[in-house]
Amino acid sequence: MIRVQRDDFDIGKEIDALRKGRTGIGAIVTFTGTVRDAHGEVTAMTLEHYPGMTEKELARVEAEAHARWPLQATLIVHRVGRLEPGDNIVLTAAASAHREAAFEAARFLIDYLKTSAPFWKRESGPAGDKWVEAAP
Amino acid sequence: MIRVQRDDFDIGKEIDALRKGRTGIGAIVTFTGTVRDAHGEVTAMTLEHYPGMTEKELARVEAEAHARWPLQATLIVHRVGRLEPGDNIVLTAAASAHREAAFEAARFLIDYLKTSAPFWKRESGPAGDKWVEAAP
Amino acid sequence: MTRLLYFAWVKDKTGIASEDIELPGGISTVADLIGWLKTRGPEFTHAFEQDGAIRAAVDQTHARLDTSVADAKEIAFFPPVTGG
Amino acid sequence: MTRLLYFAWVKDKTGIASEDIELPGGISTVADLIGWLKTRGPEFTHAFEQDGAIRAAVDQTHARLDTSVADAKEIAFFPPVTGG
Repeated sequence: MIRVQRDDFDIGKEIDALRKGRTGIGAIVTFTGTVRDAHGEVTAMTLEHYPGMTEKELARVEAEAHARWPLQATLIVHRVGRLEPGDNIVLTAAASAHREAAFEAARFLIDYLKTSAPFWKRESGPAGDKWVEAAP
Repeated sequence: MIRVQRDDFDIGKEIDALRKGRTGIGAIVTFTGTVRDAHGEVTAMTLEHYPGMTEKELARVEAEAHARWPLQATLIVHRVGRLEPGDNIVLTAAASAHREAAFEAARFLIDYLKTSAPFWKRESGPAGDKWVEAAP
Repeated sequence: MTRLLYFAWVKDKTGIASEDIELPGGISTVADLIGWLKTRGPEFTHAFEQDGAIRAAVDQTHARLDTSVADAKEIAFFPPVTGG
Repeated sequence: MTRLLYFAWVKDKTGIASEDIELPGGISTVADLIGWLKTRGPEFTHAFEQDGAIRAAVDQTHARLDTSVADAKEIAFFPPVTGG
Protein backbone atom coordinates (compact mmCIF):
# COMPACT_ATOMS: atom_id res chain seq x y z
CA MET A 1 0.00 0.00 0.00
CA ILE A 2 1.20 3.53 -0.71
CA ARG A 3 0.04 6.86 0.67
CA VAL A 4 1.07 10.51 0.28
CA GLN A 5 -0.26 12.75 3.02
CA ARG A 6 0.20 15.96 4.98
CA ASP A 7 -0.70 14.38 8.31
CA ASP A 8 1.66 12.48 10.55
CA PHE A 9 1.50 8.69 10.71
CA ASP A 10 1.46 6.34 13.71
CA ILE A 11 4.02 3.60 13.14
CA GLY A 12 2.36 1.15 15.55
CA LYS A 13 -1.04 1.51 13.86
CA GLU A 14 0.52 1.18 10.41
CA ILE A 15 2.21 -2.07 11.40
CA ASP A 16 -1.01 -3.39 12.94
CA ALA A 17 -2.85 -2.67 9.69
CA LEU A 18 -0.09 -4.33 7.67
CA ARG A 19 -0.32 -7.54 9.72
CA LYS A 20 -4.07 -7.71 10.12
CA GLY A 21 -5.66 -10.76 8.53
CA ARG A 22 -2.38 -11.99 7.06
CA THR A 23 -0.89 -15.36 8.03
CA GLY A 24 2.63 -16.59 7.45
CA ILE A 25 4.37 -13.39 8.58
CA GLY A 26 7.49 -14.06 10.66
CA ALA A 27 9.35 -10.78 10.24
CA ILE A 28 8.38 -7.13 9.89
CA VAL A 29 10.95 -4.42 9.20
CA THR A 30 10.14 -0.71 9.28
CA PHE A 31 12.22 2.27 8.26
CA THR A 32 11.22 5.71 9.51
CA GLY A 33 12.91 8.80 8.13
CA THR A 34 12.73 11.92 10.31
CA VAL A 35 13.73 15.57 10.01
CA ARG A 36 17.19 15.73 11.57
CA ASP A 37 17.84 18.49 14.03
CA ALA A 38 21.16 19.72 12.63
CA HIS A 39 22.30 21.98 15.48
CA GLY A 40 19.65 24.60 14.84
CA GLU A 41 20.66 25.03 11.20
CA VAL A 42 17.28 23.76 10.05
CA THR A 43 14.17 25.23 11.65
CA ALA A 44 11.71 23.72 9.19
CA MET A 45 11.57 21.58 6.09
CA THR A 46 8.97 21.79 3.33
CA LEU A 47 8.31 18.85 1.05
CA GLU A 48 6.99 19.51 -2.42
CA HIS A 49 5.95 16.72 -4.75
CA TYR A 50 4.44 16.00 -8.18
CA PRO A 51 0.89 14.80 -7.51
CA GLY A 52 -0.01 11.98 -9.86
CA MET A 53 3.51 11.02 -10.77
CA THR A 54 4.44 10.52 -7.10
CA GLU A 55 1.79 7.86 -6.63
CA LYS A 56 2.77 6.15 -9.88
CA GLU A 57 6.43 6.02 -8.86
CA LEU A 58 5.70 4.77 -5.34
CA ALA A 59 3.47 2.03 -6.77
CA ARG A 60 6.26 1.07 -9.17
CA VAL A 61 8.80 0.91 -6.32
CA GLU A 62 6.44 -1.27 -4.29
CA ALA A 63 5.70 -3.59 -7.24
CA GLU A 64 9.42 -3.97 -7.88
CA ALA A 65 9.98 -5.05 -4.23
CA HIS A 66 7.26 -7.69 -4.54
CA ALA A 67 8.86 -8.94 -7.76
CA ARG A 68 12.24 -9.32 -6.03
CA TRP A 69 11.33 -10.81 -2.63
CA PRO A 70 8.62 -13.10 -1.24
CA LEU A 71 6.61 -10.59 0.78
CA GLN A 72 3.27 -10.80 2.57
CA ALA A 73 2.79 -7.03 2.60
CA THR A 74 4.56 -3.72 2.07
CA LEU A 75 3.81 -0.10 2.91
CA ILE A 76 5.12 3.28 1.87
CA VAL A 77 3.80 6.45 3.54
CA HIS A 78 5.40 9.77 2.57
CA ARG A 79 4.49 13.13 4.04
CA VAL A 80 4.39 16.44 2.15
CA GLY A 81 4.10 20.03 3.31
CA ARG A 82 5.80 21.76 6.22
CA LEU A 83 7.68 19.67 8.78
CA GLU A 84 9.80 20.50 11.80
CA PRO A 85 12.91 18.91 13.30
CA GLY A 86 12.03 15.53 14.80
CA ASP A 87 8.94 15.10 12.61
CA ASN A 88 8.36 11.94 10.62
CA ILE A 89 8.94 12.24 6.87
CA VAL A 90 8.60 8.75 5.48
CA LEU A 91 7.80 5.18 6.51
CA THR A 92 8.60 2.03 4.59
CA ALA A 93 7.67 -1.40 5.88
CA ALA A 94 7.97 -4.96 4.64
CA ALA A 95 6.50 -8.16 6.09
CA SER A 96 7.77 -11.57 5.10
CA ALA A 97 8.09 -15.12 6.40
CA HIS A 98 11.82 -14.51 6.97
CA ARG A 99 13.93 -11.64 8.17
CA GLU A 100 16.35 -11.45 5.23
CA ALA A 101 13.57 -10.62 2.76
CA ALA A 102 11.93 -8.15 5.17
CA PHE A 103 15.19 -6.27 5.81
CA GLU A 104 16.23 -6.20 2.17
CA ALA A 105 12.80 -5.13 0.92
CA ALA A 106 12.33 -2.34 3.51
CA ARG A 107 15.74 -0.99 2.55
CA PHE A 108 15.07 -1.34 -1.16
CA LEU A 109 11.80 0.61 -0.77
CA ILE A 110 13.53 3.60 0.80
CA ASP A 111 16.65 3.46 -1.40
CA TYR A 112 14.70 3.22 -4.65
CA LEU A 113 12.14 5.83 -3.52
CA LYS A 114 14.97 8.27 -2.79
CA THR A 115 16.23 8.07 -6.36
CA SER A 116 12.94 7.92 -8.23
CA ALA A 117 9.94 9.38 -6.42
CA PRO A 118 9.33 13.05 -7.29
CA PHE A 119 9.71 14.76 -3.91
CA TRP A 120 11.85 17.83 -3.21
CA LYS A 121 12.94 19.13 0.17
CA ARG A 122 13.39 22.81 0.98
CA GLU A 123 15.12 23.64 4.23
CA SER A 124 14.42 26.81 6.19
CA GLY A 125 17.00 28.12 8.65
CA PRO A 126 18.44 31.30 10.12
CA ALA A 127 20.22 31.94 6.80
CA GLY A 128 17.03 31.62 4.75
CA ASP A 129 15.55 28.92 2.54
CA LYS A 130 17.34 26.54 0.25
CA TRP A 131 16.47 23.49 -1.81
CA VAL A 132 18.27 20.39 -0.61
CA GLU A 133 20.72 19.09 -3.20
CA ALA A 134 20.51 15.45 -4.25
CA ALA A 135 23.27 13.16 -3.02
CA PRO A 136 25.78 12.69 -5.85
CA MET B 1 18.03 -0.55 26.29
CA ILE B 2 17.23 -4.23 26.72
CA ARG B 3 14.21 -5.98 28.23
CA VAL B 4 13.08 -9.57 28.72
CA GLN B 5 9.38 -9.88 29.49
CA ARG B 6 6.30 -12.09 29.34
CA ASP B 7 4.00 -9.27 28.22
CA ASP B 8 3.52 -8.10 24.67
CA PHE B 9 5.12 -4.87 23.48
CA ASP B 10 3.67 -1.94 21.55
CA ILE B 11 6.03 -1.11 18.70
CA GLY B 12 4.76 2.46 18.33
CA LYS B 13 5.28 3.23 22.01
CA GLU B 14 8.72 1.63 22.01
CA ILE B 15 9.79 3.83 19.09
CA ASP B 16 8.38 6.93 20.76
CA ALA B 17 10.38 6.16 23.89
CA LEU B 18 13.51 5.54 21.82
CA ARG B 19 13.23 8.95 20.12
CA LYS B 20 12.12 10.98 23.09
CA GLY B 21 14.53 13.73 24.08
CA ARG B 22 17.13 12.68 21.49
CA THR B 23 18.22 15.05 18.73
CA GLY B 24 20.10 14.21 15.56
CA ILE B 25 18.03 11.16 14.68
CA GLY B 26 17.31 10.90 10.95
CA ALA B 27 16.53 7.20 10.62
CA ILE B 28 14.90 4.56 12.79
CA VAL B 29 14.77 0.89 11.77
CA THR B 30 12.77 -1.73 13.64
CA PHE B 31 12.70 -5.48 13.26
CA THR B 32 9.78 -7.42 14.73
CA GLY B 33 9.88 -11.20 14.86
CA THR B 34 6.52 -12.95 15.15
CA VAL B 35 5.26 -16.50 15.61
CA ARG B 36 4.65 -17.74 12.08
CA ASP B 37 1.38 -19.49 11.44
CA ALA B 38 2.75 -22.52 9.60
CA HIS B 39 -0.49 -23.97 8.19
CA GLY B 40 -1.78 -25.10 11.57
CA GLU B 41 1.35 -27.12 12.35
CA VAL B 42 2.16 -24.85 15.27
CA THR B 43 -0.59 -24.08 17.74
CA ALA B 44 1.67 -22.48 20.34
CA MET B 45 5.29 -21.69 21.05
CA THR B 46 6.95 -21.52 24.44
CA LEU B 47 10.13 -19.55 24.98
CA GLU B 48 12.48 -20.60 27.74
CA HIS B 49 15.55 -18.59 28.68
CA TYR B 50 18.46 -18.41 31.11
CA PRO B 51 17.67 -15.52 33.48
CA GLY B 52 20.78 -13.55 34.28
CA MET B 53 22.82 -14.74 31.32
CA THR B 54 20.13 -13.57 28.88
CA GLU B 55 20.37 -10.00 30.09
CA LYS B 56 24.18 -10.11 30.00
CA GLU B 57 24.18 -11.40 26.44
CA LEU B 58 21.62 -8.88 25.21
CA ALA B 59 23.62 -6.05 26.79
CA ARG B 60 26.76 -7.37 25.09
CA VAL B 61 24.97 -7.51 21.71
CA GLU B 62 23.74 -3.95 22.17
CA ALA B 63 27.18 -2.67 23.25
CA GLU B 64 28.76 -4.32 20.21
CA ALA B 65 26.29 -2.52 17.89
CA HIS B 66 27.17 0.83 19.47
CA ALA B 67 30.86 0.04 19.01
CA ARG B 68 30.34 -0.66 15.30
CA TRP B 69 27.96 2.09 14.18
CA PRO B 70 27.23 5.69 15.20
CA LEU B 71 23.85 5.24 16.91
CA GLN B 72 21.67 7.57 18.94
CA ALA B 73 19.77 4.71 20.57
CA THR B 74 19.05 1.00 20.36
CA LEU B 75 16.47 -1.32 21.83
CA ILE B 76 16.05 -5.06 22.26
CA VAL B 77 12.83 -6.46 23.73
CA HIS B 78 12.44 -10.25 23.86
CA ARG B 79 9.41 -12.10 25.14
CA VAL B 80 9.44 -15.38 27.08
CA GLY B 81 6.68 -17.80 28.03
CA ARG B 82 3.78 -19.05 25.96
CA LEU B 83 3.02 -17.40 22.62
CA GLU B 84 0.53 -18.10 19.85
CA PRO B 85 0.73 -17.77 16.06
CA GLY B 86 0.82 -14.10 15.10
CA ASP B 87 2.18 -13.00 18.48
CA ASN B 88 5.24 -10.79 18.75
CA ILE B 89 8.42 -12.55 19.90
CA VAL B 90 11.18 -9.97 19.60
CA LEU B 91 11.79 -6.35 18.69
CA THR B 92 15.10 -4.78 17.76
CA ALA B 93 15.42 -1.10 16.90
CA ALA B 94 18.22 1.26 16.00
CA ALA B 95 18.17 5.04 15.61
CA SER B 96 20.92 6.91 13.80
CA ALA B 97 21.55 10.09 11.83
CA HIS B 98 21.65 8.03 8.64
CA ARG B 99 19.75 5.06 7.30
CA GLU B 100 22.71 2.82 6.51
CA ALA B 101 23.78 2.63 10.15
CA ALA B 102 20.19 2.17 11.37
CA PHE B 103 19.51 -0.70 8.95
CA GLU B 104 22.82 -2.43 9.57
CA ALA B 105 22.58 -2.10 13.36
CA ALA B 106 18.96 -3.31 13.61
CA ARG B 107 19.91 -6.33 11.54
CA PHE B 108 23.08 -6.96 13.52
CA LEU B 109 21.08 -6.87 16.77
CA ILE B 110 18.72 -9.62 15.64
CA ASP B 111 21.38 -11.70 13.84
CA TYR B 112 23.79 -11.63 16.75
CA LEU B 113 21.03 -12.20 19.33
CA LYS B 114 19.89 -15.29 17.42
CA THR B 115 23.32 -16.90 17.74
CA SER B 116 24.25 -15.81 21.25
CA ALA B 117 21.32 -15.01 23.55
CA PRO B 118 20.20 -18.02 25.61
CA PHE B 119 16.60 -18.49 24.48
CA TRP B 120 15.07 -21.78 23.37
CA LYS B 121 11.81 -22.27 21.48
CA ARG B 122 9.49 -25.21 21.96
CA GLU B 123 6.71 -25.64 19.44
CA SER B 124 3.39 -27.28 20.27
CA GLY B 125 1.29 -28.75 17.49
CA PRO B 126 -1.18 -31.53 16.73
CA ALA B 127 1.74 -34.01 16.78
CA GLY B 128 2.94 -32.92 20.23
CA ASP B 129 5.76 -30.72 21.50
CA LYS B 130 9.26 -30.37 20.11
CA TRP B 131 12.25 -28.14 20.71
CA VAL B 132 13.08 -26.03 17.67
CA GLU B 133 16.46 -26.97 16.20
CA ALA B 134 19.00 -24.24 15.61
CA ALA B 135 19.67 -23.28 12.01
CA PRO B 136 22.90 -24.97 10.88
CA MET C 1 -2.24 21.64 -26.11
CA THR C 2 0.47 20.33 -23.85
CA ARG C 3 0.71 20.93 -20.11
CA LEU C 4 4.14 21.96 -18.87
CA LEU C 5 4.92 21.65 -15.15
CA TYR C 6 7.84 23.06 -13.16
CA PHE C 7 8.89 21.95 -9.68
CA ALA C 8 11.24 23.05 -6.87
CA TRP C 9 13.92 25.54 -7.99
CA VAL C 10 12.95 25.17 -11.64
CA LYS C 11 9.55 26.58 -10.65
CA ASP C 12 11.17 29.30 -8.52
CA LYS C 13 13.24 30.42 -11.52
CA THR C 14 10.56 30.24 -14.23
CA GLY C 15 8.13 31.89 -11.82
CA ILE C 16 5.29 29.56 -12.82
CA ALA C 17 4.14 26.15 -11.67
CA SER C 18 2.32 25.11 -14.83
CA GLU C 19 1.11 26.31 -18.19
CA ASP C 20 -0.84 24.91 -21.13
CA ILE C 21 0.83 25.67 -24.43
CA GLU C 22 0.80 24.69 -28.09
CA LEU C 23 4.30 23.37 -28.79
CA PRO C 24 5.84 24.99 -31.88
CA GLY C 25 6.67 22.79 -34.85
CA GLY C 26 10.03 21.02 -34.97
CA ILE C 27 10.04 19.97 -31.31
CA SER C 28 10.23 16.20 -31.15
CA THR C 29 12.32 15.43 -28.06
CA VAL C 30 12.83 16.65 -24.50
CA ALA C 31 16.13 18.21 -25.63
CA ASP C 32 14.35 20.13 -28.41
CA LEU C 33 11.79 21.40 -25.91
CA ILE C 34 14.47 22.57 -23.44
CA GLY C 35 16.25 24.35 -26.31
CA TRP C 36 13.07 26.20 -27.19
CA LEU C 37 12.15 26.98 -23.56
CA LYS C 38 15.51 28.73 -23.13
CA THR C 39 14.50 31.25 -25.80
CA ARG C 40 11.31 32.28 -24.00
CA GLY C 41 12.79 35.09 -21.92
CA PRO C 42 15.34 35.70 -19.15
CA GLU C 43 13.50 33.65 -16.49
CA PHE C 44 13.45 30.57 -18.70
CA THR C 45 17.01 31.14 -19.92
CA HIS C 46 18.07 31.28 -16.27
CA ALA C 47 15.97 28.30 -15.20
CA PHE C 48 17.36 26.04 -17.90
CA GLU C 49 20.93 27.36 -18.20
CA GLN C 50 22.29 24.43 -16.15
CA ASP C 51 20.33 21.97 -18.23
CA GLY C 52 22.43 19.02 -17.00
CA ALA C 53 20.99 19.62 -13.53
CA ILE C 54 17.40 19.33 -14.73
CA ARG C 55 15.35 16.15 -14.98
CA ALA C 56 12.21 15.68 -17.07
CA ALA C 57 9.15 13.47 -16.98
CA VAL C 58 6.89 12.86 -19.96
CA ASP C 59 3.35 11.89 -19.03
CA GLN C 60 4.47 11.24 -15.44
CA THR C 61 7.27 8.86 -16.39
CA HIS C 62 10.97 9.69 -16.01
CA ALA C 63 12.34 10.77 -19.37
CA ARG C 64 15.72 11.30 -21.04
CA LEU C 65 16.87 14.08 -23.36
CA ASP C 66 16.04 11.94 -26.39
CA THR C 67 12.58 10.90 -25.14
CA SER C 68 9.86 11.84 -27.61
CA VAL C 69 7.40 14.55 -26.68
CA ALA C 70 5.38 14.14 -29.86
CA ASP C 71 2.16 12.87 -28.25
CA ALA C 72 2.81 14.06 -24.72
CA LYS C 73 -0.06 15.47 -22.69
CA GLU C 74 2.08 16.52 -19.73
CA ILE C 75 5.78 17.31 -19.51
CA ALA C 76 7.47 18.20 -16.21
CA PHE C 77 10.87 19.70 -15.39
CA PHE C 78 12.51 19.45 -11.97
CA PRO C 79 15.82 19.02 -10.11
CA PRO C 80 17.03 15.56 -9.10
CA VAL C 81 14.62 14.23 -6.48
CA THR C 82 15.41 14.59 -2.76
CA GLY C 83 12.59 12.81 -0.95
CA GLY C 84 12.72 9.97 1.52
CA MET D 1 29.61 -25.76 45.91
CA THR D 2 28.90 -25.21 42.25
CA ARG D 3 25.49 -24.61 40.75
CA LEU D 4 24.72 -26.64 37.64
CA LEU D 5 21.87 -25.55 35.38
CA TYR D 6 20.18 -27.45 32.53
CA PHE D 7 17.97 -25.89 29.87
CA ALA D 8 15.59 -26.97 27.11
CA TRP D 9 15.96 -30.63 26.06
CA VAL D 10 19.03 -31.06 28.26
CA LYS D 11 16.76 -30.29 31.21
CA ASP D 12 14.05 -32.60 29.85
CA LYS D 13 16.56 -35.45 29.66
CA THR D 14 18.34 -34.95 33.00
CA GLY D 15 14.96 -34.38 34.62
CA ILE D 16 16.25 -31.47 36.71
CA ALA D 17 16.60 -27.75 36.11
CA SER D 18 19.38 -27.05 38.59
CA GLU D 19 21.42 -28.57 41.38
CA ASP D 20 24.15 -27.47 43.78
CA ILE D 21 26.99 -29.95 43.97
CA GLU D 22 30.56 -30.33 45.12
CA LEU D 23 32.56 -31.15 41.99
CA PRO D 24 34.80 -34.22 42.46
CA GLY D 25 38.56 -33.74 42.24
CA GLY D 26 40.25 -33.90 38.87
CA ILE D 27 37.61 -31.89 37.02
CA SER D 28 39.29 -28.84 35.55
CA THR D 29 37.48 -28.16 32.25
CA VAL D 30 33.99 -28.24 30.77
CA ALA D 31 34.96 -31.44 28.93
CA ASP D 32 36.03 -33.08 32.20
CA LEU D 33 32.74 -32.10 33.79
CA ILE D 34 30.68 -33.52 30.89
CA GLY D 35 32.70 -36.76 31.12
CA TRP D 36 31.87 -37.06 34.79
CA LEU D 37 28.18 -36.08 34.36
CA LYS D 38 27.76 -38.95 31.88
CA THR D 39 28.62 -41.40 34.67
CA ARG D 40 25.89 -40.17 36.98
CA GLY D 41 23.13 -42.50 35.80
CA PRO D 42 21.04 -43.28 32.72
CA GLU D 43 19.31 -39.87 32.54
CA PHE D 44 22.64 -38.05 32.45
CA THR D 45 24.21 -40.56 30.09
CA HIS D 46 21.27 -40.01 27.74
CA ALA D 47 21.28 -36.21 28.14
CA PHE D 48 24.97 -35.90 27.30
CA GLU D 49 25.39 -38.74 24.81
CA GLN D 50 25.33 -36.34 21.85
CA ASP D 51 27.83 -34.07 23.56
CA GLY D 52 28.64 -32.23 20.31
CA ALA D 53 25.07 -30.89 20.34
CA ILE D 54 25.42 -29.37 23.80
CA ARG D 55 26.66 -25.90 24.61
CA ALA D 56 27.95 -24.70 27.97
CA ALA D 57 28.24 -21.42 29.83
CA VAL D 58 30.55 -20.83 32.77
CA ASP D 59 29.42 -18.07 35.09
CA GLN D 60 26.91 -16.88 32.48
CA THR D 61 29.47 -16.57 29.69
CA HIS D 62 29.60 -18.86 26.65
CA ALA D 63 32.29 -21.50 27.19
CA ARG D 64 34.20 -24.07 25.15
CA LEU D 65 35.12 -27.65 26.01
CA ASP D 66 38.52 -26.49 27.25
CA THR D 67 37.18 -23.61 29.37
CA SER D 68 38.24 -23.92 33.00
CA VAL D 69 35.61 -24.68 35.61
CA ALA D 70 38.05 -24.41 38.50
CA ASP D 71 36.55 -21.32 40.16
CA ALA D 72 33.12 -21.44 38.55
CA LYS D 73 30.09 -20.59 40.65
CA GLU D 74 27.54 -21.47 37.96
CA ILE D 75 27.83 -23.82 34.98
CA ALA D 76 24.98 -24.27 32.50
CA PHE D 77 24.35 -26.83 29.76
CA PHE D 78 21.91 -26.28 26.91
CA PRO D 79 21.28 -26.87 23.19
CA PRO D 80 22.31 -24.28 20.60
CA VAL D 81 20.15 -21.20 21.16
CA THR D 82 16.99 -20.66 19.08
CA GLY D 83 15.65 -17.27 20.17
CA GLY D 84 14.88 -14.20 18.10
